[in-house]
Amino acid sequence: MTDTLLFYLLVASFLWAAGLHGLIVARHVLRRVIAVNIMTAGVFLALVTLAARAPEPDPVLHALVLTGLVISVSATALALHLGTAAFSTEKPEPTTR
Amino acid sequence: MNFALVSLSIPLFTGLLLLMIPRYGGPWVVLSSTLSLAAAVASLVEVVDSGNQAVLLGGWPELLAIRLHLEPINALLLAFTALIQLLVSLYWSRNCRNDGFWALASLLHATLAALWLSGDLFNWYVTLELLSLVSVSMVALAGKDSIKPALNYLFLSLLASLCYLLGVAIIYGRYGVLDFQILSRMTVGDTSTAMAMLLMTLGLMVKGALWPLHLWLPPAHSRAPTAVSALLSALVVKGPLFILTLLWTRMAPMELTDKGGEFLAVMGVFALLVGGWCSFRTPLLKEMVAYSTVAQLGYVMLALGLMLQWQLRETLVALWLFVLAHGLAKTSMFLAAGEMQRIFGNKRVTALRGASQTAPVAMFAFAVAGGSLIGLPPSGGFLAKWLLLEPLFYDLQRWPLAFAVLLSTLVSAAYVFRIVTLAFDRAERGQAPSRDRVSEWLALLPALLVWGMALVSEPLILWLTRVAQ
Amino acid sequence: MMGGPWLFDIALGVLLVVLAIASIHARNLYAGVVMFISFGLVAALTWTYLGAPDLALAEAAISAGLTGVLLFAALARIGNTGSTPFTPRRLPALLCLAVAGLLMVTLWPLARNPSVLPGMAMANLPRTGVDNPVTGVLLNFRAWDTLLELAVLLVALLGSRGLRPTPEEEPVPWPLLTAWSRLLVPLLTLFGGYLLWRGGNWPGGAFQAGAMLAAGAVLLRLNGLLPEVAWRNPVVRGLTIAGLALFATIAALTAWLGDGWLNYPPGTDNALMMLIEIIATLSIATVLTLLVAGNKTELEP
Amino acid sequence: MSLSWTGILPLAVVLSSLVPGLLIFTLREDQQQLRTFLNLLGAVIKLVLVALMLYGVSQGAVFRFEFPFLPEAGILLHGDALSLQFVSLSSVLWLATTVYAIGYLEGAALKSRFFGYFSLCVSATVGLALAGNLVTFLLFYELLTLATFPLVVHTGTPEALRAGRVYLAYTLGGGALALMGIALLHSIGGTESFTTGGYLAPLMAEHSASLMLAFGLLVAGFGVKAALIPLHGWLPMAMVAPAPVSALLHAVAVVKAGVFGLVRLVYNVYGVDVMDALHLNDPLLWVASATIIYGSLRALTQTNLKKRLAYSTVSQVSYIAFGVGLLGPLAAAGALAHLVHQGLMKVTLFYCAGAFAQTLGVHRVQEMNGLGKRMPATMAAFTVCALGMIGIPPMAGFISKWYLGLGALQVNKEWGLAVLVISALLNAAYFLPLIYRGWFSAPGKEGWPAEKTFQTRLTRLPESHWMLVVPCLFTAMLSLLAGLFAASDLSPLAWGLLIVDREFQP
Amino acid sequence: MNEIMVWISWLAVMAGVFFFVAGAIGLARFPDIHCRLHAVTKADTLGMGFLVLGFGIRAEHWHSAALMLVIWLLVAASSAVSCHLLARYEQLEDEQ
Repeated sequence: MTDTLLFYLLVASFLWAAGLHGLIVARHVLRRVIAVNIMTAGVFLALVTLAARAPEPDPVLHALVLTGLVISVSATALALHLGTAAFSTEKPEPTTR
Repeated sequence: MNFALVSLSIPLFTGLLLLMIPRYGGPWVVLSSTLSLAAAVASLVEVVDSGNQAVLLGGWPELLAIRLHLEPINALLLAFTALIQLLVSLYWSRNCRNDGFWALASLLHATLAALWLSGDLFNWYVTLELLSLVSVSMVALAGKDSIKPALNYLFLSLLASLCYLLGVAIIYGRYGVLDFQILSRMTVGDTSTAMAMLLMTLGLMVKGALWPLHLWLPPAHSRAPTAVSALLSALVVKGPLFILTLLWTRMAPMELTDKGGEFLAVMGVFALLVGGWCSFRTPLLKEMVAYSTVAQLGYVMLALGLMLQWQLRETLVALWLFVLAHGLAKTSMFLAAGEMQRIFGNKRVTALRGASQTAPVAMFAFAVAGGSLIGLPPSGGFLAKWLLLEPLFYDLQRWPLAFAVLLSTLVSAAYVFRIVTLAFDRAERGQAPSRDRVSEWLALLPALLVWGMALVSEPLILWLTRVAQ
Repeated sequence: MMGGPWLFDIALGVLLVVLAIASIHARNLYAGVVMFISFGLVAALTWTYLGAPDLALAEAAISAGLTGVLLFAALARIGNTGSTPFTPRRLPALLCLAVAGLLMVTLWPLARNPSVLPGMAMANLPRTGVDNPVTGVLLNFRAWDTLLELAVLLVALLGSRGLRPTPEEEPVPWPLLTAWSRLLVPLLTLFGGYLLWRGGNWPGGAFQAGAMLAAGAVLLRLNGLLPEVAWRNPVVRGLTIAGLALFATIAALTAWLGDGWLNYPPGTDNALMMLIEIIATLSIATVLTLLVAGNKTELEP
Repeated sequence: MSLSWTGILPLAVVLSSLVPGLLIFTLREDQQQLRTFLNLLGAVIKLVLVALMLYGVSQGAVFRFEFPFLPEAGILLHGDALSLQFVSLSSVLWLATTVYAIGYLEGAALKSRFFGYFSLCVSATVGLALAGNLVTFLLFYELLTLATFPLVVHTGTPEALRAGRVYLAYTLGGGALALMGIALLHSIGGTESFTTGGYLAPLMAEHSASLMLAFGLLVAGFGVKAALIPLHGWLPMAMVAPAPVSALLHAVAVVKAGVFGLVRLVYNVYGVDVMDALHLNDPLLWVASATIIYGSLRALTQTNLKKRLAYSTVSQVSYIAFGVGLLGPLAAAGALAHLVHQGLMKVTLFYCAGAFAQTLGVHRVQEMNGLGKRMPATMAAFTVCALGMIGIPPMAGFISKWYLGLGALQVNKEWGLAVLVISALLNAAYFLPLIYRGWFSAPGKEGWPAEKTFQTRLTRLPESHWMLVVPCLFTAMLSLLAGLFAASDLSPLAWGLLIVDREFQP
Repeated sequence: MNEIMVWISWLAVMAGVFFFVAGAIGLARFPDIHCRLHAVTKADTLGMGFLVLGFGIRAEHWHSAALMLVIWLLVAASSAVSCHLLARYEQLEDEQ
């Protein structure tokens, strides 16, 4: 039973590292947002795997991951809006004011 | 404990109210921060009389519920946050152009209050994330040229939060507990705890802009609106530092504290010197003030590092004094810099030529705040530096650290007086710019407070020594 | 429940990693976004497999669904041109592999010792008046986290709303899509309500239901069927802050009248929680709609 | 914090110049009369208070003002004999310089700012003099730097700014070193108040290394303001400031503060026998002698009058350090007397230099030909004090050099006497040509570079503005009297001997 | 009785898998967008139908079978609409 958990922990570490690598190396906003989300998914996979250690999965960890999920979506939304605003500043923006 | 939570919920409700009625933001926030300050002071008095307090939210058993706990230091930080919020909103209500600021400022205040009170590792993750999002939104208020630094700030703080969250996951995996008070009795120095502490420390260092991971701070703080950069430098940067201090002084197992202490002390020294040097070199005024934040945080890191290595009470007291003195001094410096930048309409430092005639009070505020950053007696900065120096001299092998503090004093003197000397230049007489005398005096107020700390210095230091463990 | 054959695990694991790397390093951004959405769906599958149905629902609805829509909206505005694939340098890749290895070393011993909290959570569940343990934790044991989380959502909206609005043309309605959305949205709303209602006892809850409703609203908005969802309109503003305001007022009232912060009085906790859930769902739905399809051309108030 | 009048008086002395200073800051430029009134009022009140304190001390009253600042190191103002000597010197000269400055800055701009910082600087000097322990001393030492910096850069010209930057670099560096030294002493032995004979004797046993390091730091810290050899660079550059600033600050307040710090350090912190045991006085002696010789040599080559006077200050101030370094009673008396004498004489020389510059535009030594005829009174004062500096009897300078020589012989350091003689010759070498040009050579054909005539409402003034001439004569007369009546019990010498008796009696 | 049911469900599942694989190969191999759309929509929906049939038989309670049926109808409708959308988008692209 524990070796499937080990495998998922390994996958979680890989996801976290891939996200870290993407976030550091990528320059485009969208790629960095995707990388952040991959990293988040990695941490959540680790958390859920830890929750699945007992036959009855640990509800506290599930609640933590749910909270983390909502936080990550709001951070992503803000990052994307900032990204689009940053991009529109490069092109001559037809100022409406 | 109720007073502390009242001090938290007042800005929260004000923020929500301001979202519904966006007009008259300034007066509302001034009123709310005054009430919050009163509540915080009441909680401070209460906690000093009747000792530490804790409340299990929702009445659930100990391990399960989130426990908010109140110690004199937390109550002091609560009052400090409310005070800085009051000072900045007094200044900003006179020349604020963007109504979105007020709601975010109140939410920022509420988040910081939640951070000071919380004692739960995951709850800290949520408050840190909320803090970053509020700060990024406020930096982005300044319009076009502040969006790229805000974006960079957001990505780096997301990276930091994920490092921190992974650390929390490992700690929970290893001990099954999230409350740091209980953890302080359970931690053992094995590899996973070491890795968790490393990850959490790296995350908090990025969020707190401590030296090697501070690159997001100068562009973000210098391009943000004046009041925002003041709030960010004085308060937001201190949140992660508070958590870092609690983690290392209370929760870290004995084996790790020595290594951690050395690491932090060395980073502190580098922060002082490199931050000071960058601050001395940069041509932009607000960027110079931002770099000086990075430098002054070096003192806090140095104090924390020494505290971990020698377990001396004075260094912890020096740490909290640095936090308070730097907060007040930096608020005044940023407000003065912003005021002068508005008057001269130019971001560069050279625009301040002859500022001591055209904007004397703002320049005086800048110089007085700079005096406290350098640590000239009898300012708050001097008190903190004095307490930091004492243990350094207990035995003479520690002279390199004393030499580093000496060097950092000279570097900070260099970058403060570079501006002050420019101000006395009477070369050309520009047209008399429009001066707002009242807001200049408001910018001076925090600086006078930090020098006023001398009047109450001995009782403050004795109380802090008794209280900080 | 967990003993599935190892082939399925390996397939899932490899799929996850490959999709992750592909979505970051894809040649053009459009392919990257599509692969990220499929990554989200596979992750949802993994959560179900690891025994977390609540999370699977949330992952599919929020992280795969709404984040995907957000990415597509951003891609539409930024345009695919900016997707310069960067040269994958060796050093960071090796560095990150080392980090992965290091993480593995530390996570490896953790796989065995289960923690004590789940037992306590189960023991205290009856007193919460809710059967689904995850909702119990979310709304009772760690209610403070949920309150702050609603604040995070609200702040993300405030932040993105404060930016200079980027000009964006009105969506042109298209007959087949409008017809289909007229059919789909009622079903979505029904399903959202159902999720919300069953949240108490089975997997479901405020966030998943909110995401459903938001998806419905976005669909209508894209087809022009829904009038412009504007921040100026006080009802919309009221809705966005309703969730956080209600939760905070309840917290304050429980402290003032009851016997402690967020300590629901014994009789009424079920009703209170249901009230919080409903208002939170509406609030989350409004916030997510504004985030995804908020009208960008309006000026700040 | 005793609230009896003996507690309040020291504080009142410090505040008597601080409060008018802060008020002056708020005045507009054109409120001339009010500003002058406030200035003079402050000066007079301070003189009265100091006189009251002198009377009190002679009747045996103890003046202590205590205020908690740092744990076990509070702010302490303590009026003993040594501090009163320096306080009385400062307050007398502040009155004279205020009158002089009002005359000097007749048409200048930013007078409110100037007089504001001027009063802050004097209150810092007086506070420093009355300081009862090292922490208070450091507090006023740093405030002195902050108060004097705006005066040095007052003219706002690029050279003034460069001089200001150099001044800050030196003084803030010195302040930081002093902070280190005081923190070191505080951490090993705590900060006690200045006691005759020093309070570090018990620490000698196990902390000798730290004591030596602390002494080195503190001498370097105070040496910056006392213009000892490697740290004197800022003094000549700071001459670019207006004349009253150079007069009061660089001849009395700032420079004397540094030397006064050394005196306190040697006599009231370490004490004579600790200094002897750790052989700390020899390096101080060598540095002081080197400064004396070097200062005089550099003064020879200076063509600018104020620069020459500045280098002469560098060497003259080191006489006091030299006397203190000798550790003998007679030398100590000579040093303390020289503290006052040098102040009186040097201030007069700067007044005259300022008067020449303001009235005739004379800055360089070559332009001084025939000054005796054009401005006889000022030139006479200049000559009297120049002879005093050389050490010709019956001037005050001779008295202090005489006692320094005796002191050197008393502790049988004959080479000390040699140093004094060489420096007297060098002084003569750079002062006598000035006197000769002034009296005996005819003025240049093309007349004075920038002649200005002053007239009050009634008559056309013969020489120059009366406010410039009267202070010169007043201080010249004072230095003459200090020399002539050295034996009487009111003279600075008598005062020095009184302090030394208390310090050295077994 | 359930012996035959098990066989039928296995047959249905195998057919479903077959159609999915066919759809995937079609997606990979067909030259232009329209053929690929054709392959994906038709084959996958049919494959899905067979799978639902196969699992419906094996399900213990009719609720889950009904649920799977509804899911299948939804997938069929949404793939039809999206295929139409993609095709129309492609047509707009060609016109420019």
